[in-house]
Amino acid sequence: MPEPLTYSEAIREAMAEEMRRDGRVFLMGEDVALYGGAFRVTRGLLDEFGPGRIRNTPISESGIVGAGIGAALVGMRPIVEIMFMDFITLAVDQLVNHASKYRFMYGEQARVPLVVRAPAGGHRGYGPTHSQCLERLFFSMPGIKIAAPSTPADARGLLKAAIRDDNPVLFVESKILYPSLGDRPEEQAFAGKDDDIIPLGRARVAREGEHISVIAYSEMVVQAVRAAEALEAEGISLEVIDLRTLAPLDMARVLESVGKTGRAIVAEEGHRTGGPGAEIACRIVESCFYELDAPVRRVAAMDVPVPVSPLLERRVLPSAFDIASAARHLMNEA
Amino acid sequence: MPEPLTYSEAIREAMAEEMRRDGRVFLMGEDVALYGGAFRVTRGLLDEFGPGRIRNTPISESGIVGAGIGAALVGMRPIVEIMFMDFITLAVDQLVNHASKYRFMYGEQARVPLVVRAPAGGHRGYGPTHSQCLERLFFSMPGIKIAAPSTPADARGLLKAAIRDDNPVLFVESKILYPSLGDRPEEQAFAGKDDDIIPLGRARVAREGEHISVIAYSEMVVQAVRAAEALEAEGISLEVIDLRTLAPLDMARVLESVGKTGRAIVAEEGHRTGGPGAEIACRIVESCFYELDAPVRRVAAMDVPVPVSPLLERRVLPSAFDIASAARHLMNEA
Amino acid sequence: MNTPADLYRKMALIREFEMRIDEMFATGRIRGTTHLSAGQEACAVGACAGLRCDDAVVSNHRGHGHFIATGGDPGAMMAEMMGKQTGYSRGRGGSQHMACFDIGFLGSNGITGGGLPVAVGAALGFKMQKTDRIVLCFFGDGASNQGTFHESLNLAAVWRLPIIFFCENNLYAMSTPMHDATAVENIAERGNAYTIAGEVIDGNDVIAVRDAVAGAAERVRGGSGPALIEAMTYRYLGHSKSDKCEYRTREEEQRWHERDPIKLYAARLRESGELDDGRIARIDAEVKQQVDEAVEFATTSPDPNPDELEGSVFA
Amino acid sequence: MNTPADLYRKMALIREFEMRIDEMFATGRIRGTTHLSAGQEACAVGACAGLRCDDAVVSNHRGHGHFIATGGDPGAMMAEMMGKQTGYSRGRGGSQHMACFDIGFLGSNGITGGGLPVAVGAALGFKMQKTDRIVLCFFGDGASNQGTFHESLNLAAVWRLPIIFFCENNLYAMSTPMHDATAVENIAERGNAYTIAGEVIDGNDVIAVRDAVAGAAERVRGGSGPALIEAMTYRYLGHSKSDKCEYRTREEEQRWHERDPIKLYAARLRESGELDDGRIARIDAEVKQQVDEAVEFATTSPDPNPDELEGSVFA
Ligand SMILES: Cc1ncc(C[n+]2csc(CCOP(=O)(O)OP(=O)(O)O)c2C)c(N)n1
Ligand SMILES: Cc1ncc(C[n+]2csc(CCOP(=O)(O)OP(=O)(O)O)c2C)c(N)n1
Ligand SMILES: [Mg+2]
Ligand SMILES: [Mg+2]
Repeated sequence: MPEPLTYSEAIREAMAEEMRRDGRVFLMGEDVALYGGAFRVTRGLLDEFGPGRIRNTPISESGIVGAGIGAALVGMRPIVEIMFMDFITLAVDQLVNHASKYRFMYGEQARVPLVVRAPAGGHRGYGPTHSQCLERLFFSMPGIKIAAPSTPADARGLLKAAIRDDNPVLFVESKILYPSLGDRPEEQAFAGKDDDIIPLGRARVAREGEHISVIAYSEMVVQAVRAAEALEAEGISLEVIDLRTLAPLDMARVLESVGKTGRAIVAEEGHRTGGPGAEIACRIVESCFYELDAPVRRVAAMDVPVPVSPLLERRVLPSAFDIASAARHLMNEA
Repeated sequence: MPEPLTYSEAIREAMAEEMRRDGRVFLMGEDVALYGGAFRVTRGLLDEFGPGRIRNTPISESGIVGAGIGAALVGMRPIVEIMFMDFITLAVDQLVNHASKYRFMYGEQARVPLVVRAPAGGHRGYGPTHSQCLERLFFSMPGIKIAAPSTPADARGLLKAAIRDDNPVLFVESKILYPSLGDRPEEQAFAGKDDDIIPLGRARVAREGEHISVIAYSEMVVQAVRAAEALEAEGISLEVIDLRTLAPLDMARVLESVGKTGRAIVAEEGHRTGGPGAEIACRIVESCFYELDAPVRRVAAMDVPVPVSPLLERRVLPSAFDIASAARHLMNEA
Repeated sequence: MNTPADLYRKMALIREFEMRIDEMFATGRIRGTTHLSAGQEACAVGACAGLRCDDAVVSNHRGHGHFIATGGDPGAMMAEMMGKQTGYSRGRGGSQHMACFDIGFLGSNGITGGGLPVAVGAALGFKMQKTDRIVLCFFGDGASNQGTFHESLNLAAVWRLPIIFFCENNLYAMSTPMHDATAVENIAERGNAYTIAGEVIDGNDVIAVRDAVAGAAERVRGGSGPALIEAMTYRYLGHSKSDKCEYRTREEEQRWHERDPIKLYAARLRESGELDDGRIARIDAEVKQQVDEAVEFATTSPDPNPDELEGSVFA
Repeated sequence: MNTPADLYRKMALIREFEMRIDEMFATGRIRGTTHLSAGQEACAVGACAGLRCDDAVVSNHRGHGHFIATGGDPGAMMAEMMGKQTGYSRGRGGSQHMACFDIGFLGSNGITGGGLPVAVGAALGFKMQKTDRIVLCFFGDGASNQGTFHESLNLAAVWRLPIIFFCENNLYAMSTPMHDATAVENIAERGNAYTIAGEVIDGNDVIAVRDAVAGAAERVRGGSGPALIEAMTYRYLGHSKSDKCEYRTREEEQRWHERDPIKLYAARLRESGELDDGRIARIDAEVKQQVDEAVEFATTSPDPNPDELEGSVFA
């Protein structure tokens, strides 16, 4: 029986396998080589692939994302690591005005098979500039796909799909999931199973339930499942939908679940205002207004930066507890 | 009787008056001095205030926004012009990780009285990198106020409020409104009326109506009023709410109107997915679920970049026509 | 092929194309905005003549000349300017956003300085693919103040990439005289900050440009790492269509017109006997006709179909 | 005041503070992450000693030393590290985000290179206010590859702003040796790209640093425009708490420890007779006590009140 991989190992393994399979795939980023990146996700890749394909870069986020675009345009399949997702703010122009637009704006001539990997989220006491969920900056821009796995198996399968995709893909990694093995067998990842690709754009049911659909992605899926377990005893049954990708967004799967339960909670780790959760909640209401038993509730971070103090950070960031309270409120409504 | 000012003159006048009133206020940006900026909004200010306070800058968007922050920290009140809002992508780090966070993250010691002015929107055939509405990049980030006037009077009054505000304010200017005089007397602006300040965070009723509330900002307010006029003959009465500022967001005013009409359309010029419209629609549903006669409808741009061809651009961008169709649909529902 | 007649013809074609667009904007036949390169033809044509035809070119907002010099078709360009289906970008990109990947023209670009890191990435790709193709990236004096300039030159130098950074220094960025915004005598000197040798050349002398680029290309192709060339030139028209050029003097403009790149080259060719007046007049007429045909092609081309927009964002 | 004893004391205090934090992280009393400046004390203390007390300092992610040298209170700093209400940022900013505007410490900053344009803006403010205050901005060798470095130096030079760009070149950016990522021999040379005179100094000699900064400050205050100083130094500990320093050799570390800035200065003071062993030991003990008290203050300080978060984003 092979050893299961952690979320972080699953990401590394996905890169290694794709690099073995396809000579056009390579990785660049700050300190990704010997050091293995700030979270050691890429550790060891240098040994196998050498400095030509595992490239340490200067601290130049816009330069390296731009270079990824250029390399992609001439037929390479670059993976760019942004050390913390917070620093992607420096590469917004390259992603919003270049990568995401080239195909459309050059009349569908261009292909930009670029993957940008970025560790997101809080809970580690890193403070305001090292704890953000910034997928929202790209979610509202056409032309960039976004994957945000919550399990090792999905991390591996979605990253492989992202690398094989001919479009720019933002790959959101959850910092606090890095050491996770996944809680259930189907969430586990193993090395070398080349067929375990998970297509971008297909949500999964992380847990079946009856009363309320909880729609989540990345680490909030874990929180949602935890809330579901806790509420079982109270007779409240949550169905947890793991979106897996925010773009494409698998609304069909979401609506199917909400059609069944008649109630929905959308959970995200980012700030409440203007996040993907607002869009998803909005679309649920647009499609299921007359079937909904109660308004859609959102669980999200407070609209303040993420503070360093554990006490404050816990207050700001959403958790299983908040999902459970939202669920209880929903059951009492209507 | 004094001559009314255009939207663009109202902006210039607001800057001039504030600069006369307060020696700490100054303007910097690319070609803002002699040339007057790409849209000639700042034309003439150099003559009165000289090159020390009307500063041409190098083409360095992140540098100049960052410099605005630093100047603000030591007691100045800078206005930075970004030539087209599309280029604000280059200054996202300075706005998201610095300007918007300093006050909170330095324990409320800092004040960052910075105004960033940026012309937004399409309809001029400028194409994908010169036509965007990117307030969404900041709307979902705590710590930055956003004003987006739709009339000369509001442009003047809100800009003056923004300049006097002790926080970073993104001031969204509508390119196609620059030559506008405002359609009604109360929308007109005149020079030198120092008391016409419009506080940030207060929506206004642009047109009263009974059946449907249309919530809009910037140029979409004009489109909404146009739709309202067209629908009058059909016996459909729209109430148009001009948000004026997206942050703070005057939900009280919005909910009051929706409480009265029972139906809402949220209209924005940016792409449908993930824009401020989703948040506003979401909040309406969260607050008025049981009072709504039908789901909230959104009118927005298609989820593709803004093309150059007039034919294509018209298809992509939303208009009075789309608001009117949405309104007709809404009246037929439920 | 880059015979003297070819070089002359390409410069004349660019001039004719640009002046025609200027006219069409003035008469409302094209809308939006555009940045014309009349006066800078020797940069575009000389630079591309110094490259091999499988090399790649990255352009900027003032890119019509670069595109024509790389081999772009004036008809499809004009169609793009007019927002037609037959345009290079199917009417979506317009003047500032055209590309033809088949001929190695990796795109013009509305973001000042935005093309630089993309060009670096293309050069990285070529190097990793173990080809000996190189990239030439056009940018302006104003763009050299963007952070991307710095990051790009540093990256290219650290990785010894096969790229020529080609600065068209036309003395102004929009209305801003170079030295009001750029704290260095010549952009070429900025190469020293990355151990890249910089070179200042006469950007109105097509042969000087070609030779400088050809020399740099040889070194770069041989693995020397990046090169930086600064070509001194001048744009004749306003920055964009709405510009009256109040920030510069008519005398300065006059001085540069006296060194018109096309006239200079024509004079040289006459002197050397390579082209005579008759031949030059014939080329001028042919070029005019080519632009007439481009306009005709664009005018009679179908409009794009708005129904095709949906689903065209992703490959 | 910057008597020899003061300079020694500040360096010793920074060292003690940093080593204590290292220990507290190891034992789990502080969480999150931190970047310690042990080994670089002469840069922080020397640089601040060359300034006037109404000048401003902008720091980076490795900012504890800069803050202490500017006059930061170790108690409030330690409280911030521990996320307490009495911390400079009320427990919100932590190690990387502290400021004290009252003493002109405009903030440490988690974004590499992010402080540079902010510092330029402060200098612009000072100039427009017609004061003769100046700004000193600390940044690392790695930060010099960010686009903001370029834009900031250019802006400061074009506008002749009163600012000293102070690079602590500790040879590495995280695990990356400077020359693997930076295509220039010395960062100071990069000043030439902006007509800013650059100067390389011994960053482990507190007097050399002070004198260089004092000299630059005089010129800058007099209106000469910006200065760029590159101080060669070394960090003793890992980049951040999780770093085992596999990318550098123990021999290299050893060589730098032999040039320890505090020991070097102590030796010099002993030699000149300015401080004797007893006095030095006393200072060391006082400094240790000061850090003990800081820890005590922080430990006994109240936690911040989460209810105060709402509404604290805007002034
Ligand atoms: C990021 C960005 N900032 C500003 C502009 C507006 N703009 C377009 S061209 C230009 C001047 C560019 O000057 P230069 O690089 O010298 O090229 P030139 O126009 O002289 O050919 C400016 C400011 C832009 N398109 N993109
Ligand atoms: C924009 C950004 N990119 C990357 C990082 C991660 N990071 C923090 S410090 C650092 C190295 C900085 O090196 P240098 O400027 O030499 O300073 P030093 O750490 O050596 O003092 C890196 C890559 C960051 N904090 N911000
Ligand atoms: Mg120029
Ligand atoms: Mg360093």
